[in-house]
Amino acid sequence: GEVEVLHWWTAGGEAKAAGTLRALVEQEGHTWKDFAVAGGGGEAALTVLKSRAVSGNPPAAAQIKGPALQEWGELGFLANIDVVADKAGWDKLLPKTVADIMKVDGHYVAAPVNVHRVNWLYANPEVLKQAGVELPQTWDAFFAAADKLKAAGVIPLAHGGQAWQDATVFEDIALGLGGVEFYRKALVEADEATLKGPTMVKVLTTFKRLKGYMDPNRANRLWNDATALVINGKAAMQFMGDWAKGEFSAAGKVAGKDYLCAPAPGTEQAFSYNIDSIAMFKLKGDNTAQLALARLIMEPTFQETFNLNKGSIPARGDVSMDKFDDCAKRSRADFDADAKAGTLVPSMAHGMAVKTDVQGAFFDVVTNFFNDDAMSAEQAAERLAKAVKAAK
Amino acid sequence: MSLESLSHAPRGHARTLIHLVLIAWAGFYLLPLVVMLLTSVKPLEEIRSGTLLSLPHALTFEPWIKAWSSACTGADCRGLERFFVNSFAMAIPAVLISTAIGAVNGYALTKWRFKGSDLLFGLLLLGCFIPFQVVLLPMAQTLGWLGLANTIPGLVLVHVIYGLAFTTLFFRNFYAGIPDELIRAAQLDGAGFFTIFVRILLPISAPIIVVCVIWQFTQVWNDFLFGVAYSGNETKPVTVGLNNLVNTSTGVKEYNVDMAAALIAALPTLVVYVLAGKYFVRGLTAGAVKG
Amino acid sequence: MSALEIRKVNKRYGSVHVLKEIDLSIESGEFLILVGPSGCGKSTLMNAIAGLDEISDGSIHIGGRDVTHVGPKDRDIAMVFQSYALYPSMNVAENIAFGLEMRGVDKARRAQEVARVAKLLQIDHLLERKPAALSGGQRQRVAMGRALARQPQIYLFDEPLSNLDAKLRVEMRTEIKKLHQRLGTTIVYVTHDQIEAMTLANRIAVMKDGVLQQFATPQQIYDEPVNMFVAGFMGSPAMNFIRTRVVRAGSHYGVSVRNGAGRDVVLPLPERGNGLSAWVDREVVLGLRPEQITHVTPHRLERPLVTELPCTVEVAEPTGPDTLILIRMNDQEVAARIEPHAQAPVGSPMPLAFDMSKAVLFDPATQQRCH
Amino acid sequence: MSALEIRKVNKRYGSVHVLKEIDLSIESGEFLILVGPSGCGKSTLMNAIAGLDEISDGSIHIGGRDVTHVGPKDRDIAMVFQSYALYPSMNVAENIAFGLEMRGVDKARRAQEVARVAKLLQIDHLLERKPAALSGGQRQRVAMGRALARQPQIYLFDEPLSNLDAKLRVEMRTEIKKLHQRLGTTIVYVTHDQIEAMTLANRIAVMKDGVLQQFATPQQIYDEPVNMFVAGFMGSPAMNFIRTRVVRAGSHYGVSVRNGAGRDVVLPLPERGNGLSAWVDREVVLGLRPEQITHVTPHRLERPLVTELPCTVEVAEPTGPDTLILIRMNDQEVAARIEPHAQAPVGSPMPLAFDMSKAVLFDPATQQRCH
Amino acid sequence: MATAIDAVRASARDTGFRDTLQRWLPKLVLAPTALCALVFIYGYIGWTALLSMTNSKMLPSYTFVGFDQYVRLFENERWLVAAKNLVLFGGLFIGVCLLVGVLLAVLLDQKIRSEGALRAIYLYPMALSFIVTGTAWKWILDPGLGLQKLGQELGWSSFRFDWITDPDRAVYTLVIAAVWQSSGFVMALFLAGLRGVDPSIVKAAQLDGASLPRIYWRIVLPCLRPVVFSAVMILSHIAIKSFDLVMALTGGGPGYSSDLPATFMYAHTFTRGQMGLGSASAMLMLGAVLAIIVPYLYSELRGKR
Ligand SMILES: Nc1ncnc2c1ncn2[C@@H]1O[C@H](COP(=O)(O)OP(=O)(O)OP(=O)(O)O)[C@@H](O)[C@H]1O
Ligand SMILES: Nc1ncnc2c1ncn2[C@@H]1O[C@H](COP(=O)(O)OP(=O)(O)OP(=O)(O)O)[C@@H](O)[C@H]1O
Ligand SMILES: [Mg+2]
Ligand SMILES: [Mg+2]
Repeated sequence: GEVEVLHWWTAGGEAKAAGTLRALVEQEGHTWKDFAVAGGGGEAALTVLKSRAVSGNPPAAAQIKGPALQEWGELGFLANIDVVADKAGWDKLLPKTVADIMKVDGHYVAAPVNVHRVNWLYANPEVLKQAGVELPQTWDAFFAAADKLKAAGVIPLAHGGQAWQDATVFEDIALGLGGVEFYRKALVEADEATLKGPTMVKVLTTFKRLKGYMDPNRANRLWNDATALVINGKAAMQFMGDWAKGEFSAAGKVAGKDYLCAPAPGTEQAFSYNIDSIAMFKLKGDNTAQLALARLIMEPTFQETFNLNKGSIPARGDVSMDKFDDCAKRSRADFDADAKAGTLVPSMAHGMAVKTDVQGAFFDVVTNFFNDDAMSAEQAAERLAKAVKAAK
Repeated sequence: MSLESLSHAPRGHARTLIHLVLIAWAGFYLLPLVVMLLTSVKPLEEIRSGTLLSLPHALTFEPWIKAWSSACTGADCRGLERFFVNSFAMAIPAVLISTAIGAVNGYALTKWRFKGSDLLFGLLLLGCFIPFQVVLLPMAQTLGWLGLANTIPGLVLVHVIYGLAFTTLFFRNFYAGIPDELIRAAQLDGAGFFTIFVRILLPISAPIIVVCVIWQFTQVWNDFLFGVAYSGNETKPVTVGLNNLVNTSTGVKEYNVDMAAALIAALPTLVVYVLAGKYFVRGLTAGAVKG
Repeated sequence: MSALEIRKVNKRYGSVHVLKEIDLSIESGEFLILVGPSGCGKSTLMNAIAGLDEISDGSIHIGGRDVTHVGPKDRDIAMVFQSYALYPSMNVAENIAFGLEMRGVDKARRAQEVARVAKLLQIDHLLERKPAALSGGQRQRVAMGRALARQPQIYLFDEPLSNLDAKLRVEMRTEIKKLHQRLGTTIVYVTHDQIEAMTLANRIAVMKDGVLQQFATPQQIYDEPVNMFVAGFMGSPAMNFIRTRVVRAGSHYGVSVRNGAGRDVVLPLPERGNGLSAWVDREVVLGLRPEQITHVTPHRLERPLVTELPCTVEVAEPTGPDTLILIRMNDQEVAARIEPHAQAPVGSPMPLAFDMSKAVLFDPATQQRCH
Repeated sequence: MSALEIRKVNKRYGSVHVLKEIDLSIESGEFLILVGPSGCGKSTLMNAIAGLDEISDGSIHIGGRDVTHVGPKDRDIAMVFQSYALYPSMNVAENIAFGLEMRGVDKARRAQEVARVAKLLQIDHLLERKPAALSGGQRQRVAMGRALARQPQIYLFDEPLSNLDAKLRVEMRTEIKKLHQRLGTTIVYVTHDQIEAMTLANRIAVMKDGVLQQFATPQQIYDEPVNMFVAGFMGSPAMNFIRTRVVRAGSHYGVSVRNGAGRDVVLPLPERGNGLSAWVDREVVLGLRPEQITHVTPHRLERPLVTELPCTVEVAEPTGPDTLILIRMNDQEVAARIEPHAQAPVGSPMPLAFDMSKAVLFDPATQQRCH
Repeated sequence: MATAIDAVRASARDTGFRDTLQRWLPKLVLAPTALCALVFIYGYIGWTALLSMTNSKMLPSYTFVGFDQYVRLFENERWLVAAKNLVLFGGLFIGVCLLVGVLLAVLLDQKIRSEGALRAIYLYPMALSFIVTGTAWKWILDPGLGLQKLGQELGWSSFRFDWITDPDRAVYTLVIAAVWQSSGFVMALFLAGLRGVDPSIVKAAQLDGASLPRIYWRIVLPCLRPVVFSAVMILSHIAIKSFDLVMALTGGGPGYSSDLPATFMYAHTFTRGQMGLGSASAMLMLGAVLAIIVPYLYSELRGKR
């Protein structure tokens, strides 16, 4: 059979990772039709997907994640792949949190490929050492360290000005200061009272305070350029998901030695995840290739290679972590622990927590607040509540 | 026109000044190109550390070769090469058809006015102000019905349709300046609608054809939205490839390859500019009509 | 059957009413000349005949067929545009051959025709040039050639010779006359050259402000103008208009004039069968052409209705073959044409012979002719 | 000091040599008229004077200053283009006012000038129109108005009246004459109208194929042409050229002609101080203008050098004031101009008076005048 | 005999048909275009108008909600910023492009020997897609990398050019890049127009004493009114559709201070699953543009008469 896969793993390590999947599919005698659309974290791909779906010609599989899976499922576009899942025992292999995301009405419609941890803090140990600071564990420690770094003449925090980068930092603070409960209420359930509440104001105030530790040129910097600042020692730290490791390794840096990774301050006991998955579309004809694809995605071979390239950890818990770096190993351990403790939270900034419309509202207010010196945290909280309500 | 034929075009200081202004502007236009060119021949480390306009310490053409033949654009690592054919297969017919129709439209609208012809033109023009994003979904549906979804003819159709307003505009406004007497004389000579067009108007339309082709070719060649939405797996135009190469979301950014790829993707358009530029000849109407 | 019939044609450009109820009809083979002051609507009428401008009202018939709504290319008309309208991208030969090509004439014949026409118009050395590299008169001749290469039912010529020198003009005029005689084609021709109008036309239509004033043979227009406008318009130098009064002199009538010297004389009027009794003692305008006032020679005075009057030369203007002099009558300037050798010095007296046989009278109120 | 001096000017368009060693010079306030066949280079010369076309060779001086390399805007010249060259985007008033505006004339003055010029040219009702909505003659008058609004050192008029009707033309001619007399501006004027040339010019330059043929006063050009080209070119209808032979008749010379009836006669030649002895019995071309051959009237024969000859009317062409008749002499067609009433019917014999006082002779080989 | 008559009739009918055809030809030729416009432009506009009255989310749905979406739009801060930016950006972009385009075309028309090369240089930005040039521009405008740094390195230490990081000025950087890209084409449009102007009117103007700049300003450019019209149409089209530009250069940032309606509309329709709101914004955008363009269009098309 033939399987057309719409995805946005288009360049570098990602593309290589996608290539392995392709090889696996083709080894089984199927044809892989590659339909890659890069751009804006999958925005372009989603647009294309919609137009394909509307023209009655959707691809067999597409990279869809988080709540969007539910939306597509509810519209009746997605195929039931329980056959594959049952046979391979996905329910057992996947943590419940992950499994639930892959299901619509209790049936599997998508296969998970990885788990990204979003709440990471990266640092350049050289720079830290020169300024005489440790990697901070709390927000107070962070600001203390940042002050010293600033005094030492480096940029304490590397950052890029895109909305999703702002939102990533924002959710790290929300998780660190507010804790898992607050995070869930505010960023997952989008509860109006919580959004307006004092904790949110505190979070926002802290968030804004960070600005003083970033360089003025951050506006519209890409995340990888920010990472480059850390690599070059121009900046000390960066908040970013674990895909940032790719940049470090590309520059020949080794985790734990040339750069440090740790959960964002105050989020030691939490894990905000970003899980990529491939959803299967209902097809008119032969779906053997599609099912094979679903199966292969979950097989350890793919999960390992793919995640080694991507910086994330495998979605299924039984893959050996031997080849992975320190950060990934830590990620795995934390994930399992948090899964047990119930402190896994979906990343709002990466579209795992809320539907895109609410996410958009968050982005708008957060990024505007961050860039607008005139706006107070209270106003921002107020607006956040209003915007989120309007978007729902 | 005009000053080419005049004896007393500016001389001396004025001339030097004109040259200076023109060259200064050229500098402004060239700046990004220089940046891109320099970047495309630097190794990645140098880009990370160096400054924008510094000359490369270690000149490398690796990025160009990679962009052309081996860069990954998805699970496919064959570079941009393979997209070129698609882009040509799409752009050439789309440009020719829309230019031809636009020319005839412009001619009919100026020299054969009828009640409502201005209205028709107005409506056509206004239409081009709908954001293309709006037409994305309904057009997808329409193409699906026509059985043209994800095919090159489908893309050609889309580009022709949405290019018509402007090609018509160019020609209409050019022909508006050509004396009606010429058409009248030809009518009396017994020439019909198309004969007049082909024999009398086309031979003096070179400058506007150039403009129109430049515009349309650029639009079609550089279009991403329609290209990505309506192309199929094997029919993707080069912009989609370029985008995939450049717009990686969470991977390592190879700026040098990106820049090389962009320059490669732009080459055909550049060639069109240089070739078509030759036909920016002087107008020929001078002397045909008095008064 | 009339070759061309124009019935109550009106043409308006927005609020400008350019042609007003034009009614004309000419027979096949006739040569019609349109004259009138600049801007009176001649070109507009030509365009209407050719079908290039939609008329606002009325109808046009060619060879008995109503062509009001027929396209220009099906009217079988060739036209020389006042503004030339040469095809800028074609050279002279191509310009001339285009009409033939459109009518399916084969290449050899076309070349032959082009050669013939070019020779006729003396532009055979220019065949390879583009219009932009031609002089004004050369362009005009190419425009002419374009029409002459064809053999249509009707030719329309809109001031086709205005940019040519006198010599060439005479030659071209002769060619057109020959062409007309040989082919017997119907021709409508606009000109402001009186000689052209008089020598070429079978009939002349005089227009003014979009209204047809008189439509008659050249001689009638010249000798029997219907109103002062026509009388003044045709003829160069123009007819003299002298305000005067009709007097009865026995069984005859005359007009009384007072020459520059202050003497009152009665000039006899020719008998024309229309009683002038109603006009006696009323003011009229006497129309007398300059060539009818000339120097005195004995034999001239023997002719009837010729009267000698002493006058004074006020201005003299030699034009080559003749000299124009201005004298004063009834306190108005009056032009006379004399042979150069006969001229008396400016300011000195000179007797002149007034030939009244072709004198006409106009009603000063309506400006219509009354005798 | 000469107002305009043209020294050995040459102009080539690629391989076409349009102006050949033109040498001209006129005084301030003179009225120079350029005539010549279509395509002889008149407009090119005008363009060269105005500085619109670079000349290939030679120099041009205005008011004593060498302006060969001065831009047109600094030559202080106003010009009426043969092709009008109106500004299509401006209305008539703006077209006329533009030159004034460019020279810093204030608004009120401009309006006043526009009004004055428009009135003069009878286009005051058209001031708001764009050129495209004008008739040919109206456009030409606007072009004229544009020049007349200014008061430059030199006016250049390139066939400024060619599209006007005879009446308007006469009026305009008079206006130009008045203008010239009032302002005393130097004027260079191209025309193909002989009357215009004769009545307006102080001096006429006759050109042919880019070569200046004769440069003299109108009367000289008319009466004493230097060669057959000039003689034939000026005058309408053109001078008759009759191949004949010089004979000696006592102390005088004459030419022998044979009229239609086959009779040989000797026509006396005027005495001009240049011995004709070298030409006796040699073939020459006799130049005699049509108005010098006319019907016989007694007094006319009394004048010296007038000879009566019996002839036969072959063709008659009435032109209004006169009638042209063709007779045959030395087996050549010869035109004569007579008064309409004197005309004998075509084909019948008619005696004509030949006035030889202005007859000229040309060398048939060189075409130069020899007597 | 009958056949001969038939033949005559047939040919009469034939010419009648050809006549009619000739008369209808202009309309016939325009018909496909008209049809396309009707279906693919106005049909889709209608469809969008319809959607703007529904609460369509990720994909079109037809639950009508009246003008709710429009109300929400006007309460949306970001939309207001985007709309304001369009006015600013559009106005400046069109104005500067026209100016630069005319200027360059006129200068290039002075018998410049290297015209061909310069023309190609001015045009080339059109050839490059913003997907990549955006990056180059971002670098150039980046205070830490580009011009500012260059200026400071060259010794002008107080030199500042950091608009791209300033929420109040970021939109001007869009103007710079957009002008860079489009002004060359406007130049080409004008150059083509200049080449069609009758040289003799320029000669006449020279004699009237106009200096070269004045000749262009008063005589030549008024003749190019149709070209200006084309250029304005093209430029407004580019302005309201500037999408790639914003995405590549500022991403709408800092914050959403440099957002434009096109990016707003795209984000809501496709990325954020608020198709109803997106459609409403598209309709408003269209409405606003029409409010400006229609009178201009009307006056231009009337003026021809
Ligand atoms: N661009 C050109 N290239 C070649 N020949 C040209 C060009 N322009 C004019 N000529 C030729 O130069 C000659 C003189 O032209 P010019 O316009 O001066 O004639 P003219 O005397 O004004 O004639 P007319 O009375 O017909 O206006 C003509 O034979 C014409 O064909
Ligand atoms: N498009 C137009 N709009 C308004 N008036 C016009 C238009 N075209 C021509 N006219 C007017 O119509 C009248 C007749 O024009 P037409 O060209 O027929 O004159 P004409 O008799 O040919 O004059 P000429 O001898 O000067 O060529 C003129 O007064 C002219 O101004
Ligand atoms: Mg006319
Ligand atoms: Mg000329």
